Amino acid sequence: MGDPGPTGRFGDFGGRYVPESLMPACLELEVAFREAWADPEFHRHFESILATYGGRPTPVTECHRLSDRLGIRLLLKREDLAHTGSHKLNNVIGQALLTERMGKPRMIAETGAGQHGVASATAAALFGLECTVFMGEVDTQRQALNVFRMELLGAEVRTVTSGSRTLKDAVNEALREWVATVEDTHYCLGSVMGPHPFPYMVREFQRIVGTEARAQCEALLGGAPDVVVACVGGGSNAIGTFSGFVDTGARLVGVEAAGGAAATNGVPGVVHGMKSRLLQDEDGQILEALSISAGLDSPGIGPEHAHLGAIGRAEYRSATDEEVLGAFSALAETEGIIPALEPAHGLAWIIAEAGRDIPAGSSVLLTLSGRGDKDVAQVRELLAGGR
Amino acid sequence: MGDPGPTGRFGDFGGRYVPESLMPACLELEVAFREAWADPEFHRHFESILATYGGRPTPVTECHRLSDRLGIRLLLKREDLAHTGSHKLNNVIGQALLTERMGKPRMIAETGAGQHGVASATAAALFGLECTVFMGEVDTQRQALNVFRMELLGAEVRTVTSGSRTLKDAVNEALREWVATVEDTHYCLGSVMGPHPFPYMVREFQRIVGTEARAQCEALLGGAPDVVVACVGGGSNAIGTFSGFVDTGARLVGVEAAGGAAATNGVPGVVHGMKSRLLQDEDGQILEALSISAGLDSPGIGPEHAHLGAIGRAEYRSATDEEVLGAFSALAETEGIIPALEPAHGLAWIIAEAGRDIPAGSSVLLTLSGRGDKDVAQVRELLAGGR
Amino acid sequence: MPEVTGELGAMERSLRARRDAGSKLVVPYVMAGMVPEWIEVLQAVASAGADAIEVGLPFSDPMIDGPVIQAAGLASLGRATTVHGVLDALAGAEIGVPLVVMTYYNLVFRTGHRRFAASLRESGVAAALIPDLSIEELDPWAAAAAWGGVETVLMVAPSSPQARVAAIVARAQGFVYAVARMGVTGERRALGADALAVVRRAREGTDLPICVGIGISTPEQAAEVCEVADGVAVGSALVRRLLDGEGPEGAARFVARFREALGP
Amino acid sequence: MPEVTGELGAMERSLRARRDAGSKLVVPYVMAGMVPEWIEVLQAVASAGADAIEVGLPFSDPMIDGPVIQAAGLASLGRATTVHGVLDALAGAEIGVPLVVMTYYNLVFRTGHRRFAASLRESGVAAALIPDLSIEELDPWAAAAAWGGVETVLMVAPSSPQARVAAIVARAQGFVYAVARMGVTGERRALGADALAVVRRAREGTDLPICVGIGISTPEQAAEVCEVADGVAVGSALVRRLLDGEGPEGAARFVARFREALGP
Ligand SMILES: Cc1ncc(COP(=O)(O)O)c(C=O)c1O
Ligand SMILES: Cc1ncc(COP(=O)(O)O)c(C=O)c1O
Repeated sequence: MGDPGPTGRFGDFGGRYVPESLMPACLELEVAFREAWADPEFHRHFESILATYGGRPTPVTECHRLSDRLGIRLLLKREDLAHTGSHKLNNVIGQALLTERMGKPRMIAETGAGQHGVASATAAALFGLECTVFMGEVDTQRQALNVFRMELLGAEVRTVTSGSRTLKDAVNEALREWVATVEDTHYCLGSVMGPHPFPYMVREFQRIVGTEARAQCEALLGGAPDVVVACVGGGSNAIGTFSGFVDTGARLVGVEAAGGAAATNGVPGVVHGMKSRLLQDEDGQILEALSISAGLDSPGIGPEHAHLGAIGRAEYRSATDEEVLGAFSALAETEGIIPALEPAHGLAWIIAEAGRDIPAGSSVLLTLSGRGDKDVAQVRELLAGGR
Repeated sequence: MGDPGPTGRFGDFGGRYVPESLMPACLELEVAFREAWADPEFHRHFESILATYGGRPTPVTECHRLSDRLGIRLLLKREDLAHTGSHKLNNVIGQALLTERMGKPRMIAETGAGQHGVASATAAALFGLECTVFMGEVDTQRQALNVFRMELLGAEVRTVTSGSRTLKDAVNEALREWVATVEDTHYCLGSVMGPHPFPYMVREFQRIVGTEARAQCEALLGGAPDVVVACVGGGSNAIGTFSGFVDTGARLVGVEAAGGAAATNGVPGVVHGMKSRLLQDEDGQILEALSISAGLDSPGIGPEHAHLGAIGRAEYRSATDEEVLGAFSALAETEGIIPALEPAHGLAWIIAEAGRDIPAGSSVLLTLSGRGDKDVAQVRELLAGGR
Repeated sequence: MPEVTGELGAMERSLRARRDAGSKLVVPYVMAGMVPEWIEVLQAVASAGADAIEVGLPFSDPMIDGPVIQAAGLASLGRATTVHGVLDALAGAEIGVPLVVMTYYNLVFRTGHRRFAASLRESGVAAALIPDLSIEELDPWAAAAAWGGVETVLMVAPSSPQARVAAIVARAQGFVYAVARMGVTGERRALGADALAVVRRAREGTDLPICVGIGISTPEQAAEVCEVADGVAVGSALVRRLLDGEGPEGAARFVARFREALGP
Repeated sequence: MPEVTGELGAMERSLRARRDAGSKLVVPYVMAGMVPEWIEVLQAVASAGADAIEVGLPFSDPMIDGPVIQAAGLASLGRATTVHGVLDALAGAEIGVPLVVMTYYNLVFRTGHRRFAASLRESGVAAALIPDLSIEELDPWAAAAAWGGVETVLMVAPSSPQARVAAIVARAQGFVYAVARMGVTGERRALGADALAVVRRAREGTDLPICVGIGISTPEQAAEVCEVADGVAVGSALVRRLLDGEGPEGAARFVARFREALGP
């Protein structure tokens, strides 16, 4: 997957739709990122932190018992084992390094359930940067423990009371803060979303997931798997994974929450600085996504996913809350791995389609983008409520 | 650290103090373990699961910012990055493999806060074993989420209502259950405690921590660190760590909770099948340990620690709850790592003694035995209460 | 359908004429649909001396707006305001001064560039200001606007390097919107240090009227900035009064104070 | 200090004599200190036909005890029972049958092997049963017990291989405690399948009296097992009645039913 060029285009999607106040910052960031990414020393530093601090490479685990049950060969790329419990670390380490390189003493970030906020606060602590995390009021109440976690890590959590008071508004508020503080502040965006160069830059920082997985699959399978699956919120773990397999014959499948399936139900539009597929009404007002998984409740997908879907290189599917709870329990019971609800969407699709859309005997790689500890309390309530 | 022989003696400590009903099981287990441990295929299988499933090797992280602050060179052995979030996984994978090898379809385990219970349930799920976890009633109430976690993993959690209804009684109850079901059940004990061969076997399964760390220190420091520190509840992460450095000049320091300092305040005695240092009254009644860290609330230490202390090869220190909370926050703020409260004890001692009992400029390795996610809610309450 | 015109737009002609006659421009902002009598507000504001009016089309995700304008947008959406409804209402009303629709790009994109331009024109709206549409992404809209005879107001910011300022003002129509400070819309106690500098920098590349906006809250601030600028855009300070229920008369009184401070 | 004796202990002599005379042995268990009148319970139980009595010394971590005995131990510790207090009380009382103290090794170890043995002897206790002391770990206590003239009762279990059974019974004194089933103390509806087998296996290596314990709850079970065994130890079933408040008389009535079922 290539360079989207100076305008940040992935086919019809991407671009830079921000107020003039932010344009210089986006341009400056692009220059800084391109310089850094061309610098072997930056790569060395990035990879060394991910190894000695973040726990990379993460293993690929073969699921023997669940594979038997499904009649396929299921492999998991274990991002749940990365420090802070998800692939989000790759991105924040990259952006924190860049922040330091740009000489900015402060990072801001948006967060929904708190994963990216905790990861950002973590990276900021590691680099001694100031950090402010924007979080919708609804989410600070639902995820009070993550608020405390970020505070422990030395970050300030700012409650967002505008709009729907959830992730989408946290992004808006972070962008607004960035406008006001761009001089000394980097906006550490959490997925392959937003204005160029974010979708490109975050993909490059997440590429390590796919690069590792490709080599690991080579060793295990002697080649690429038949199907490569990842969940899609904004799409960073998916794009990172896909980037390792886009030049193989593997089917690439992104799985969204049925209640927030922007790739399937969205139409082209512009929000948060990018052109992509968005959930919106007739007028162009952005709709809220709603599922059991806060990390997938994004009204849009990253522009490169919109492009990969448009050209048919990747397919996008969705899973219902009920299917996801089933997959969550199945992986815990058969493999001793409690997944985050987000990648449980990918697993739910695999379980539903094994022997159907996924022919029996196929090898399937799923990126397990995060661990489920954060979700256990919620699932407990959901299952208790369902009984 | 050597083989404690057929009687399981570490100097004056260790042994096998169990009812006759259990003696044959202990003897059988010793034979099975010795055979397995002499079998390269078993080692290969053990190490391969820990690598591809458990995320080993875990990295050693150099703490740049905290080191600067303390005037020492601080390294962390990152067991927090192992699957399920602590070193406990090493032991349960070893014992589950052994259970399978002995042809037993079922494992039982005791747990306090739930770490070893979750790890045991995890290993049981992975191997398709039945699993029952004994947990004191006080603990099942304090740690309801971990109870649910174990149930998600397919384990049965049995509430222990005897005695103080905490860890100590969960061990008794697990031993009682083992007496009744020894035919088809393995008791997967959670630390280097209990009757021979447990202290020996669990040490061998945890030895991987020290072996890895030794090689990693060699690469980073060109030799062993000046001081090697680990927290001591039963002592499994400490003994695993020490085993990699016992033949070097490194000081070995085990740090207990001040409210449960069996190595310092304990006197020789016999409980849970072993002779060791125990917290007990004049009559020999066992006392409960009490600290903020459930994982260290053991009234005794593993017999090998009692021995290492007696011969002066290791030193045992303690940290107060207050020091521990300070260390917990310090690591989060300076390095972006939220430690479990257990290893925060080790860090608390390091912070207190850097530049004093630990000379400035010393290199210090701390085994970060687990991550703090499990403790965040408790710390939040403690800090809120303290304000 | 109107003809494509290469000439100056109606708003620009009008504002240039006022400016060239020595007047300072007052451009109030009103969020369409935020109160039931919003059309009356526009009329009252026009009568009170506005030279043009920014009409906000509410958007769910108003990136550059501060709390006051956000609240007005939310109120408007809560009253089921649609693009169509707003433009229909404007088509049926006589306001008396040029109107510039201020909204975010997705509403334009979703409607379709040409359809949107045509609808503005049909409703008698002279111009559009789309803050999240930078010059890099401007072409599709600019083409449709030219085709539809709609002027496009562009913003310059304190952070814009001089080369960008030059490129922006070269494409701006109607007037140049000079952003007074880095940050979102909202009232401020004092004028930012950047406000005058950004006007001076814009002036180097254009003889278009230059209005300063973002944070202009009082007639005194307006007077101060108009020592360099040609006029002011007044948003949050006015919208807050409308949210507080001051109605068309209150809005008119407030705009009149600016008119007074800046001269006739 | 008593002299070291190589001869048969007093309890063993007494139990052998009863067994050799064709009687079956009844050995009730009472937790010391569990009720204020526990000494009276011992006396009542002795009068009701017990041949010896197990006196439990409560321990905080009673590994092999089921819920009933655990509760009695907890009750006793709650009443501040100490090793010293129990032995002093026994020293001052006349029970009438041999006593065997049942406790866990830590109380012995903590007190000191010789001191513990001497204290037992001084209190008139004939023997000790320490379930968590396997023959592998027995030597230090065995030496002290021999020195103090205290007999050591040992257990054989259904899981013990024949070689272990032989080694155990060879060192046992007083009687052999044959564990009726794998599991902890507590009442059971039916006798375990293992009970008779373990007695038979023990019999091969010794002519000591063999009493079956763990789960003997009714006189009927006692009678059944005594077709092979020489007697029974009755613990939880009796202790539960004491916990229920039945007192010395109730305890005596209960033991009398066993005496009756097994003959004089
Ligand atoms: C574990 C996990 N997976 C996936 C996502 C979705 O993000 P993305 O689609 O960018 O990978 C999140 C977001 O919080 C997450 O926490
Ligand atoms: C993270 C962690 N560290 C340490 C311990 C103490 O165990 P040990 O002393 O056996 O390492 C525990 C026990 O639960 C634990 O969870």
